[in-house]
Amino acid sequence: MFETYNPIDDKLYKVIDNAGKVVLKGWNNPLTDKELIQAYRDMLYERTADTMAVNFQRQGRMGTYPPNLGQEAIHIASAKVIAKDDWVVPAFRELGVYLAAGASLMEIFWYYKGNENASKFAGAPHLLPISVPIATQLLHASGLGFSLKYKKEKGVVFAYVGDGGTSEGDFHEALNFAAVWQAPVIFIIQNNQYAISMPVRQQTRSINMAVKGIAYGIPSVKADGNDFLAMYDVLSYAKKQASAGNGPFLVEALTFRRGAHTTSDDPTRYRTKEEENTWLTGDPLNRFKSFLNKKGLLKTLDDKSLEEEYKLKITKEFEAAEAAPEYKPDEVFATMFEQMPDELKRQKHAYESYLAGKERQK
Amino acid sequence: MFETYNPIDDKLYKVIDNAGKVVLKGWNNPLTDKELIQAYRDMLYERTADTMAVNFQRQGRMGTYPPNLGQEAIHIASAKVIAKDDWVVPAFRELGVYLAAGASLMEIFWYYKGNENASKFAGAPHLLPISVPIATQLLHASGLGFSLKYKKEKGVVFAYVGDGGTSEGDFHEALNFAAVWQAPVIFIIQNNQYAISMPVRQQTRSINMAVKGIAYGIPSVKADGNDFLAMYDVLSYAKKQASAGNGPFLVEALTFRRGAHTTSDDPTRYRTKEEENTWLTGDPLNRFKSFLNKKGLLKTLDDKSLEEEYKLKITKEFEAAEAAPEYKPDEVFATMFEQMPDELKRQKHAYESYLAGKERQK
Amino acid sequence: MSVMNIVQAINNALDIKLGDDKNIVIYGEDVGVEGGVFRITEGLQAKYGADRVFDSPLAESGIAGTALGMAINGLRPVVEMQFDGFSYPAMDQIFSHIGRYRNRTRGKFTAPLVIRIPYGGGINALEHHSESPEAFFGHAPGIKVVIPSTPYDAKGLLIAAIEDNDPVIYMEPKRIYRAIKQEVPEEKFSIPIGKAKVLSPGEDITVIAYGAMVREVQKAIVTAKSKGISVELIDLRTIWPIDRETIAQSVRKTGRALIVTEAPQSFGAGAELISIITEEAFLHLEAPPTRLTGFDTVIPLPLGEHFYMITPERILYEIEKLVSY
Amino acid sequence: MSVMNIVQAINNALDIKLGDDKNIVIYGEDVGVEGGVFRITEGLQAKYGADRVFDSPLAESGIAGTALGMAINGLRPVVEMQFDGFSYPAMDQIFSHIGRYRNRTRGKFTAPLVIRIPYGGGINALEHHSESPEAFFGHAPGIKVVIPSTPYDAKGLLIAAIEDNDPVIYMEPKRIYRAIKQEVPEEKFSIPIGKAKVLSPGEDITVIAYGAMVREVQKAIVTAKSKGISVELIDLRTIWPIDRETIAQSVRKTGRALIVTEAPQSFGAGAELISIITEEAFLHLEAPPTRLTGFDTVIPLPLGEHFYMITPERILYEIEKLVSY
Ligand SMILES: Cc1ncc(C[n+]2csc(CCOP(=O)(O)OP(=O)(O)O)c2C)c(N)n1
Ligand SMILES: Cc1ncc(C[n+]2csc(CCOP(=O)(O)OP(=O)(O)O)c2C)c(N)n1
Ligand SMILES: [Mg+2]
Ligand SMILES: [Mg+2]
Repeated sequence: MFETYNPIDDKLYKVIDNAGKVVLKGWNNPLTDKELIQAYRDMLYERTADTMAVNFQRQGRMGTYPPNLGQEAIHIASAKVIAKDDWVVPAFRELGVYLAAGASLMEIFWYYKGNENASKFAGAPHLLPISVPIATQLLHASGLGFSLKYKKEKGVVFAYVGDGGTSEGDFHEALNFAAVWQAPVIFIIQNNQYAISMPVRQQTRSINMAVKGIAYGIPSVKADGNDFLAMYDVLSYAKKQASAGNGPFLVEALTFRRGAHTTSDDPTRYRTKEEENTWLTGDPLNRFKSFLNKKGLLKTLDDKSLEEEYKLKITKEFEAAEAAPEYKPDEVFATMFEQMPDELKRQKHAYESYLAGKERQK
Repeated sequence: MFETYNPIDDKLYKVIDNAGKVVLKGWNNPLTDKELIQAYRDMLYERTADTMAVNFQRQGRMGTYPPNLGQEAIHIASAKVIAKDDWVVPAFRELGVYLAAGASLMEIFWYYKGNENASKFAGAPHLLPISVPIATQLLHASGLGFSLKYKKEKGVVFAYVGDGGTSEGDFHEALNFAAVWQAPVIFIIQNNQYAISMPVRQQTRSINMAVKGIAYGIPSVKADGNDFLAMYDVLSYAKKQASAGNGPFLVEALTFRRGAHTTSDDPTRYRTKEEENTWLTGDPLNRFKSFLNKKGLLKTLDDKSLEEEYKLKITKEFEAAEAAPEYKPDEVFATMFEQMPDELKRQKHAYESYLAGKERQK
Repeated sequence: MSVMNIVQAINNALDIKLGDDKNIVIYGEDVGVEGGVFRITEGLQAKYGADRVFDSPLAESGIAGTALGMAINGLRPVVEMQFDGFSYPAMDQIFSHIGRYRNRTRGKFTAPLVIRIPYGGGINALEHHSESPEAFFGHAPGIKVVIPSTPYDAKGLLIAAIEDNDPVIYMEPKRIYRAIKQEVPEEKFSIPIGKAKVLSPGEDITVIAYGAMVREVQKAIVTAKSKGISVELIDLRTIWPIDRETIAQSVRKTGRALIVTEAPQSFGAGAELISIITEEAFLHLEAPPTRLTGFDTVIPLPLGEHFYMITPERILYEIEKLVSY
Repeated sequence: MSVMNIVQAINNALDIKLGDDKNIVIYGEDVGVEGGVFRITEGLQAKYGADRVFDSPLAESGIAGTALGMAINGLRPVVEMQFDGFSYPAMDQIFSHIGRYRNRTRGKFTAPLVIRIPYGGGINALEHHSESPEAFFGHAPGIKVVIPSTPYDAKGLLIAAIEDNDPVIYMEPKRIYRAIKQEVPEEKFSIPIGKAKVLSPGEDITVIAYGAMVREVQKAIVTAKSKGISVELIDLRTIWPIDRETIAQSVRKTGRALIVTEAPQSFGAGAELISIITEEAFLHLEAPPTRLTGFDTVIPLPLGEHFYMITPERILYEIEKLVSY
């Protein structure tokens, strides 16, 4: 299937339809029942955590936050394919991927509360921090890919970008470098139809996002990003290719950003309820749930009680973030360099003298 | 032909072979005999001027210069298609195009001697200056294209870039902007096989340069850049399309940089005589001459005496450049702004005081 | 007259100029239907049409570079960089071309364009959303850089920037976008680029600031006054070219100077202003002209940002040190 | 010991480090087979193989950004920007990421990489080939910037830069690439980053310069000496972090300072140095610390370049003015 896929034909790789029915002829289910159920649970966990994050922000307990609602299939499919040796290069809307890579939810919350310490992701040695400047991170992915090849290390790089991000020069340079180097990098475009208020049809006139790979000689597939099974298949294939030394791979994951761009955004300014509803029927959780139901796999699963369980867990993580050590003034300076240059010491010292003086005055 | 052209098939649009024989079935010669002869003369003129420029540089009478040798067909075909209303956005290796757009050879020489005044190109209102930072100029072309559409002005933009230039982020952004705006811009990639020492096969893994247009939904053609007739056809078609409001067009002109990258470069360091010779047989002048000869059009034309005539003319232009007004210190400041800010006046004044003092000391 | 905040004043200036001159187009990320993430361009697309006010693809070098292309053919684009930190990809176009096109072509082609950049910290934002890049632009030849600190100046300086026949970087102190309200004339007026303004006269010390820092200095001045210190506050308004004359006159009078900026210290505006003061008022100096600036560090994420941002207390502390020098 | 020019010294340093450490890779435009347009990397691909020394696609943001990616996984890339003017497209990666990765991840990921940039004017080049962008890099947090002025320093500073576990921008005064020959030890040695050097002691005035300007100052000093003026010359060597101590000591002694740089004046290194001098030696100043710099203009094309470049005569003129202040 993927061997002969040509993105110029603009076919969407899709395993199940909106009703959860398998529509791909000859499809072989690669996962065990247990894995399938776990994937559903992980999506539900991501969604619950994401929804709660939005609420925490609304309560003023966290800063600006970009909701993941509607994009969970891409994240959890990635999560299932990403192994210990692989690297993850985030944009900023891949919650489920970070968790799979070893980040804790506490760290995610802490980050959005505003502390750099969170980005250490203590349990995730191969997870890069969130990248705010759009598409810039893809170059890091290409460099990482080179390093894996150079050092003959196992593992491939999973690098994420949005549909808007494809317009940046760095997107272009990153794909070209990865291709020229035949570096093991899987570029995943989460085409969620919007870049803040800008619909994708105004972002580019290419027939889809996957054809952009042609410009670099990178094999590319457009897949249904709301279909966990489709995403799992294409990412597994991409990883096999990259691992085998066949260079980079590009996946367009067609999806929809169901929520606001961030908690500061109001999508009613630029899109209609109608448009939003069109995509609602293709919601990745519902679709996958229908599939599982048809297989009789959800008999023992109760969403409601699961959500309750998750909420408790998530609340604990958030409380841990709230209880995290306070920001100390010296942290502003401490990790700028391995050894603090005199000039920084001087500035730090002057500031600390000021603070000490203030303290004394009290 | 061009309507159904798909760059992914990697076909080379070509009218005549190396022996000057028409190999394109059904080809209709669009030019009169007079025009054909004039085109040949123009190529010869460009080549003569270019060769002399290299010599002037060797004599220390001019600065670093990028030879055009081998790429004249692209330039003179452009020249024949570019009309008064059209704009030209150079890279830096399009000598024949600048001349056609109204630049004088004197100005070109003056520029390479090192005087900004040359870039006024007094006789060429729509010719932009040479752009040194690779690919950056393409964004100016897209903006210009927008302006033509916005102001409902006639004319299209001819924008040039090299094969190396396609790797820059600005290449990507420029093509995307032009496509999204459906701006009348013809992007011409002079694929001359090298970016300084870097062979094009290391620059990108795309099957050719024309497929890069697919990433933007821009119709693209790969044409033989050493075949004047092929270039004339594809550029005429591109211009018709752009003029008709069908947006940008991309032309890959396959050619070979026969000379050094610039007069500071030594190609023997990175390529073989053998490789150079392969391309020699496809030299655009020889090929076109053979074609004209077969048509019996060159009977009255004597290259040798033509060259002598040209050399005289070119020498005059060079002498005019050498006789051009001397660089005055106030020119360093004069055109930085419409009205010189006080700060610049102050700096200029201080410098002039210094110069005056030095003068007095003498 | 009508009461405006800075957002409204900028919107009003854009509105007036769009009405004035058909050659003006406005574009950038989300400036169209959305009206910009800060609502600066709100309503302008509806009023002037999507061919004059529109969203661009997400590419800052592209925005700057195409603006130059348009300007070369007589348009007067006013483009937006969505945040300070996202102006960096546009630097090559700004440094290599926009500031140089007039000179390179000896006046044949010009670049009458404006790049608007919301800038500065103190808004609890994610990384890259709180940068103060004015010194970068100030060091690049051929570019004027202005920063208003009030609604009145925001309007007057923006109109001047748009009417200027050379490129102007117009930086907007986003922290005080909505913090200050002021009577602003409804009709068109402009404030000359390159002129600083003495906001409050004083005798003991000159404090120079711009953008959001002006308000912080003003807070400090109140306390200083209560302590018997008379501060002359200068709002720089233009980062390049700097108004030497106003600064020189003030420091020659007071003999003391403090510069307050939020950008990192080294190679910042503080250094440039100290040099100008040294050049222009050396013999009048009673204390070393001093800079109170951001650190040479990344501006911290929200929980640590208050350690970085300049506060009225810190300003007062420096004023007192200088006055008692 | 062997006699080397700066080109040879840099090549030698790269050679030594490539031999030392398998994690070092060198890439950039034309640095492979060609050995770089200035022949800095000549012979290195032949010696160490095309997987360690290789050409990159023509894309500077790409070069910088991928270098960071490699560094994150333990490589130590030493990359080249072919010319100063082509470092601008890399600024976003340098400012937004390379200088910040350690801090952003609180030390989890680091960026031990070197960006080499041939810089400066006086070589009769086309536009964009004669820029002096050191102040831009000096203003960006998290980046060290060094500039050697001799073959010895070129080698020692480059080795220090490569061995530094943080990113270093290493700027090469291309005008004197081959102009100065000097005995340089063949073995590995390094010169600490952040330390200036007193090149010649003097009593009447301190002159601070770096890169190609050092040699111009040295020429001026000869004449100054013949006129009875004793000049202390400091080679700054590191643009950030600046060695305040060496400068302070010198100016406290001489009471007078001239800074010579070729970059545009405003927001340049001259301003930073004047500020440091004011901060550190105010009470010792007998004349205003002064900067002799490039103009706030584009550096002219070859026929006009001599009007822009700083000459020994102009340096002498300023020295005499300052000494008689
Ligand atoms: C270089 C840069 N420019 C602008 C922004 C502001 N910005 C943040 S997210 C965004 C839209 C991104 O759209 P897309 O790539 O589709 O990702 P999505 O938000 O849909 O996940 C913009 C413009 C930025 N972060 N970086
Ligand atoms: C942004 C930028 N980077 C590097 C250079 C140095 N440089 C000048 S020409 C050139 C190669 C250009 O190759 P190509 O685009 O194929 O054009 P050609 O020289 O073959 O005509 C390079 C790297 C430059 N001028 N601009
Ligand atoms: Mg999107
Ligand atoms: Mg080429």
